[in-house]
Amino acid sequence: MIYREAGRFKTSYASDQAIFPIVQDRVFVRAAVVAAFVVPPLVAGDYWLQAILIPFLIYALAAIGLNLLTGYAGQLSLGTGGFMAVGAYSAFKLTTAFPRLSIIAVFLLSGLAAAAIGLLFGIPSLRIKGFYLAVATLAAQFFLIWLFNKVAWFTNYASSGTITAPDRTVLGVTVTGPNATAAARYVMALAFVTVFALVAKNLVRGRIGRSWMAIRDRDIAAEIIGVRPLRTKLLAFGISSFYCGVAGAELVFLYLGSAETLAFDINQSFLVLFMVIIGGLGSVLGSFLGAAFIILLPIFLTRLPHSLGLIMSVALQKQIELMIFGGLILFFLIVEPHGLARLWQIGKEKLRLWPFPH
Amino acid sequence: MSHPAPAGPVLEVDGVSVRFGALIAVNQVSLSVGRGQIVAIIGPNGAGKTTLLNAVSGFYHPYEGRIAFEGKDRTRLQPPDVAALGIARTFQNVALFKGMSVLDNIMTGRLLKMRGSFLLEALYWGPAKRQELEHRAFVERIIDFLEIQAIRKTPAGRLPYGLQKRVELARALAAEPKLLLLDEPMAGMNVEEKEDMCRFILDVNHEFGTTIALIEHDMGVVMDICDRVVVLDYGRKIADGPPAEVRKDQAVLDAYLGVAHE
Amino acid sequence: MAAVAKSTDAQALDPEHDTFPKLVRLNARRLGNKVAIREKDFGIWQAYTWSQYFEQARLIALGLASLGFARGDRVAIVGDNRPQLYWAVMAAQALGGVPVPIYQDSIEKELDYIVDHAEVRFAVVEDQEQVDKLLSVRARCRHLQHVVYDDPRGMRAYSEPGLVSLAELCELGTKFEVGHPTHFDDEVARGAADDVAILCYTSGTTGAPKGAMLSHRNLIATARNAARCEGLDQDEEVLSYLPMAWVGDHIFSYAQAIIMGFTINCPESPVTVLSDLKEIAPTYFFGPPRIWESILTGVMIRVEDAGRPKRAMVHFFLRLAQDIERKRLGRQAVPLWQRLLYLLGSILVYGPLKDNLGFSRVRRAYTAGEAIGPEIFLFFRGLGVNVKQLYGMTEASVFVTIQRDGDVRLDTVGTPITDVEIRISGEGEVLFRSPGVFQGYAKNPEATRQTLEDGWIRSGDAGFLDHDGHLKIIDRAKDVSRLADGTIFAPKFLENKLKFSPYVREAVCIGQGRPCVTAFINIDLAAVGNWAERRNIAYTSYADLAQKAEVYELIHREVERVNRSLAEDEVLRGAQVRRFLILHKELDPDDEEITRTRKVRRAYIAQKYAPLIEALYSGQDRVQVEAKVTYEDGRTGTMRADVSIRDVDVFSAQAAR
Amino acid sequence: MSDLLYMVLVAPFKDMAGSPAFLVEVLIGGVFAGLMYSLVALGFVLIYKASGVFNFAQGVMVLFAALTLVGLLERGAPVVVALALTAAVMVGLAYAIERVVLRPLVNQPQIILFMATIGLNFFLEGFGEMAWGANVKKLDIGIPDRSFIVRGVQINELELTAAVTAAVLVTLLALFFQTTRIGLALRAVADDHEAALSIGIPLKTIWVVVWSVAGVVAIVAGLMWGAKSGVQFSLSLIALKALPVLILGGFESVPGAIVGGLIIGVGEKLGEVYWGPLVGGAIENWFAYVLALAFLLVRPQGLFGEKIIERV
Repeated sequence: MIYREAGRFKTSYASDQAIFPIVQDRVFVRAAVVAAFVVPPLVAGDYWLQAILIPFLIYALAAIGLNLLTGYAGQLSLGTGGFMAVGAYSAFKLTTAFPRLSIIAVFLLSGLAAAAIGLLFGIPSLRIKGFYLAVATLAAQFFLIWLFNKVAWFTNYASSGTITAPDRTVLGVTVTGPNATAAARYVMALAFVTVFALVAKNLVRGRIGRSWMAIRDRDIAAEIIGVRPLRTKLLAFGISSFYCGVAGAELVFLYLGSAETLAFDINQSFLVLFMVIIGGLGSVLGSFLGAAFIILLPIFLTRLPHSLGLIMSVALQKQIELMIFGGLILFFLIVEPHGLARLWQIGKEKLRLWPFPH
Repeated sequence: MSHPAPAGPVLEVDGVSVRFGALIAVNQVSLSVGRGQIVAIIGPNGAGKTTLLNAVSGFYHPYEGRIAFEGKDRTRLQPPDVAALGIARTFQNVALFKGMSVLDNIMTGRLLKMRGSFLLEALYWGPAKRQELEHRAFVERIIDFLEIQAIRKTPAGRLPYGLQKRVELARALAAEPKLLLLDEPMAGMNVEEKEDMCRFILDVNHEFGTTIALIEHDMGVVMDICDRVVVLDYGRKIADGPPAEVRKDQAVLDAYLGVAHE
Repeated sequence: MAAVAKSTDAQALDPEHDTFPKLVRLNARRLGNKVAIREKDFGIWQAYTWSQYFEQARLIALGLASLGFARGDRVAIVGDNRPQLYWAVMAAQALGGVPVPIYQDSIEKELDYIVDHAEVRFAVVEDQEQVDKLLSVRARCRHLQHVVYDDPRGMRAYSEPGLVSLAELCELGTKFEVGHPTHFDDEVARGAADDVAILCYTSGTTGAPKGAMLSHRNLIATARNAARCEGLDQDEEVLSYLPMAWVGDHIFSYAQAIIMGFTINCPESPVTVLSDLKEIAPTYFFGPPRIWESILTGVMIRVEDAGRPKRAMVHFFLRLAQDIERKRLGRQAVPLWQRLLYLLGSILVYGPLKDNLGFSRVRRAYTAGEAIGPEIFLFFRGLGVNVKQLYGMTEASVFVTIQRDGDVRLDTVGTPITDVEIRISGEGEVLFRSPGVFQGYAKNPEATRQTLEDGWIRSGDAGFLDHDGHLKIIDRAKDVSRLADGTIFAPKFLENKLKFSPYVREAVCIGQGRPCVTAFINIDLAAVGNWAERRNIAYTSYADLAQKAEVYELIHREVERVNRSLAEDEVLRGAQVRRFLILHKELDPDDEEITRTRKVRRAYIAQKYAPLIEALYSGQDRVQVEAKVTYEDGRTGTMRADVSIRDVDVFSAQAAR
Repeated sequence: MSDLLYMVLVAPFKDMAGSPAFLVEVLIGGVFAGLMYSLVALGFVLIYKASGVFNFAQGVMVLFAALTLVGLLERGAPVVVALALTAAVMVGLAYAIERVVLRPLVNQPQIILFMATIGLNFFLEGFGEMAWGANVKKLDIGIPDRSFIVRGVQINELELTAAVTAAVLVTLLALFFQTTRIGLALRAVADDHEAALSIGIPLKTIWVVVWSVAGVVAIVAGLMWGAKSGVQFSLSLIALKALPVLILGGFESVPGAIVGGLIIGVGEKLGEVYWGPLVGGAIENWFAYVLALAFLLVRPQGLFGEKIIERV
């Protein structure tokens, strides 16, 4: 209904292969990105930035990472929390060992560290598939968490076993540590997720994305076409872990401020996986939608009884939250197993074809 | 499209046997496919035709015998290496990537021709972008060739069967193969679709000089378009020659009559 | 009765720009970098500028010259709309040759006839399919020597002499130019306004095709006059999807495009026309009624799949739009609430719908060729697509009359364009005279004489000019007859009016030499069946349904509606339907009652159903009939039925209002 | 360096040889733990085999069963009645899951069903705790947690009972599969849904039955674990411990689940006791996984899986 596509013909492959080939989409996305950089820092309160927007952006990044691996390359992973931990601990070690290193470089290097570990744990994917692989990635999850817990070197021998984000600046603005404003951390997180969402889009629409999807859809046919499975899967593991690593570093440096290994336990892996599934497998947009859903749902559930005027014990509320959370997940899977991105897609198609149904 | 290549057969299969446990699916089969030929492999169900193709693709490895491509032994190569030599194929039960569009499916056929530069690809910039667009242009020529313009953006999984087969052929052609293996390219098609497919196969052979080995049940098609016919039965080769001769061969008649009354 | 619109520079053409090649050369200079042709090829719209257009055509011309092309040679052009084929048209003209576009789906017999009759020496064709046809034609026609093909696909094995690809031809041209640097310019300079520019074969309903010769002057003057009348400019976008062999495409995609310098767009393939239409969103569009009809049908089918509320909403707004448009065309006031609703409808339905169809940019669109159903016409106009009727003929370089903006009517074909004179002969036939009047039929003086009389063309259509100077076409002249009292009776016109009702599938009107008009009706089984179901009327078969009193009532109303509209028409007022019956069986090509293309075989029906006709004129209200029917498997049988007859009121002009 | 090699490769074996009775105790402990893993893994295998669902909620089902049992016992129900009621609850649960979760998601990709079971996991966790309370509860079904010594080896009576019960259960299951019609159908359904239908048992029934059986297995597992370490939330985490068993034994193999469980149980105990101290202990969380993974790299089809011949 809103879309007006008649007369917008493509005269080059470049415009036909653009990320957003439809003008309205392009305009909307650009405006949305600009608005995201400008509006919330000016308008949103600290609670919104700190409790909702910053974690949303960080988890969106992690979800994109997992989506590349699971949604595009078809390799189910439950080790996300572990890879995020690698990023977080690498960032901590790097900032303390090289205090003058730019925080941006620290994040990127942490991502690389996570990528290296991801590659290592991706090796079994050559031999095993599906749930066997998923279970194998749990090994990464448990082993890595155990490692960071046990080896005091990772926490610089802190007696509390926690890692803490020091103050670091970008262009003279403090973006991490206790003195950074929520707005600065928000912009930092947004900048990262914007760039890496774009990178993800670029990867999946090109050579690499196609080889991932080929492996996902028909691994044998892909091999016979010339896709080398190990190389392709490992690349997916590496890139995915890079994203998760950066997200892990951000989680500590931009959101929590300090953390123990508990912040990266198996539940974290499930949380990100939920985001990917609820958002939509094989969709970058879906990663954002899924992250928003999973971040907002508990907040909503926590506030619901209060706003309804119900008073209940903390334990009871927690239990009810769990039930509703689980129930809603089931509900969503049943209503739209392909996730929010598919709903979005269907809605968009409807608008494009309106008044025709298809 | 192809460089001047050495003389002699493109593909030589020499005494190849493939077995699964106790079952010998292909039993000491030898055959050779000459450059530019269209060779049909026929035989009753379970004769080992697909298995033989799989062995050529590198998907199964023979436990005895030798497979040579353009004179070089390649018996033990893995499928991606076989593909890199210039052998492409289609599958008996269409093996398209269902989650991808027709265009992307065919683009996967170009993967071997594309060079990786990860960082540039991440930025979709410079040579990486150029490479994408160049290969798109090439793929569009194949889309044009196979007359599938109207469906290029359709998800492959949503296409009717006949078109899926055509897209699969397009994907194989995108690799610019020297040898094209077609596993029942016309199975399940109606007469019109079959005629189209025959025309495409002949055109590929004529236009690009591609050597083609195909498995086909429709004897009319085989007689029409093939230079040579190889007949398998119970994993063994029972005949090999021009279609007109093979047609009269007693062993072939027996094998076919045997199954005709099943 | 005559209407004349005269311009001052009627026949004068600047000798520097009096042929199409000269005009293209002018465009290449003036609009060198402006896009002349787009073609969707390999997935994207590939553009060619006017300088490329000229250069390509020049190379093709030189190539043809190198093959020994002589002035006056005929060049067959066969294929889908492709830039290369348009260039070939110009190339032939540049050398003083005559392009002969031929329908790409012609069977060999037709191709044979035209190639032989036009004495075609060269052929420029699209692909292998056409090459095959022409090669087999060449085996029989002694004139045809060279076949040039554009698409080399599948041509590798061909080694016939005189067969050359377009690319090779251009190479030959480049080489030829070295020895003859001024050949092209010389030949173009030799061209004159009155040279034959194109030979258009029209498929007559009877006899062999006739080749209408149109000169550069015919085409340039007419195309320019029409463009001026309609205010075309150089930014128009046109979708060239109609066959090149049809004169309309030649005018819209070639003559007017060159004269105005606008852009034409060639679709990717015949199956992608509709999506290409959407992508291009032309500003200037032409479609015969069947195209409009099929687009409308497509819309309705797709809307039917929508959920009930949406479907109801869409239908509501479409009805509203048609209602408003009907009022507008009838110069009636549109109430404010309707106008407000229309605004809402623009957001909800009309805008998106136009966009989806590719009509959001169209400024003028035309329908011609035959009568368009008023519902179809109102539907598109209601959406805001400025579709208008025009009247034209191959022999007139198309344009005779056009409905002007702000003066569109349902039942006329508009007023004459600049320099066209119209008069109505004593027999009621439409005659006209214009700069576009053709040079005659090639090698057919007899037919030329029959059509062309003192510079006037006999259109073969019966019609009249109403008091606003609008031309109204009634029927083919030979089908028009008179009732016993001398009143004009146009059966096909009446039948078409009846068939505009969704419930009427076929109608046969009788009246020649009779005191009044009567009609046989065939109901539309699907539509009436549906109607009956909604009213819980049970029926077993077509024959059963056809004789239901309720159905008679329904059809009665439809016939009355037709009568009412006839009453408004001063000429045809006297030929209203007095009595009708609903036939007990559907008219069927298998029973030879209608042709395969669903044209009524009047004489056969009159003979076969003589008793029914007698009953219609004898005042009975019931008649028994026995009819032979042919079943699908070829067996025949007889069916007996009782058929009712109904009287219908006729209306006076006042009553109609 | 050589010190390290010595500590890894020599010292643990010297320790073993030095105190065989202790080694036997460790092994018995391992076998016991392994049987417990096997019980949980069995639940997984049953469901995976019959419905292709990777049931992540198996661990919570164990917790839920134990919570229900304890809750009933606390309210004064006799042991037998409580067991029967719990079984009824588990069957009801299976029925509900089939209706609410499986049926609407039939024909969806496995990963979706997998995610659904995680949703189920959350739901049951919340529901169980809300219904029966979240405190750590003592589960006492009258088996004394006593030890006796045979030839210098300390044996725990509770562990022994558990081991015997597990063995009996496994035998019963095996019989169930081999001899009953439903059992046959179950085996058929694992291979081919249509074939199963042709036996004349509707798929829905099969699912209800199999989830019920998995529920009953969960009761036994909950009973044993609960008696040993109390009924609390962490009980649901034993599911995670059962996963390596699955990779080792294969998702569809009942004997695989048992043997895999024993290997993991024993391997884990040995690792923890003899090598654990080298790396600071608490390796039980991941050791089983690494063990299973290492094994898989050698034999991708698992312990009892057949070499898969892939078709194209």
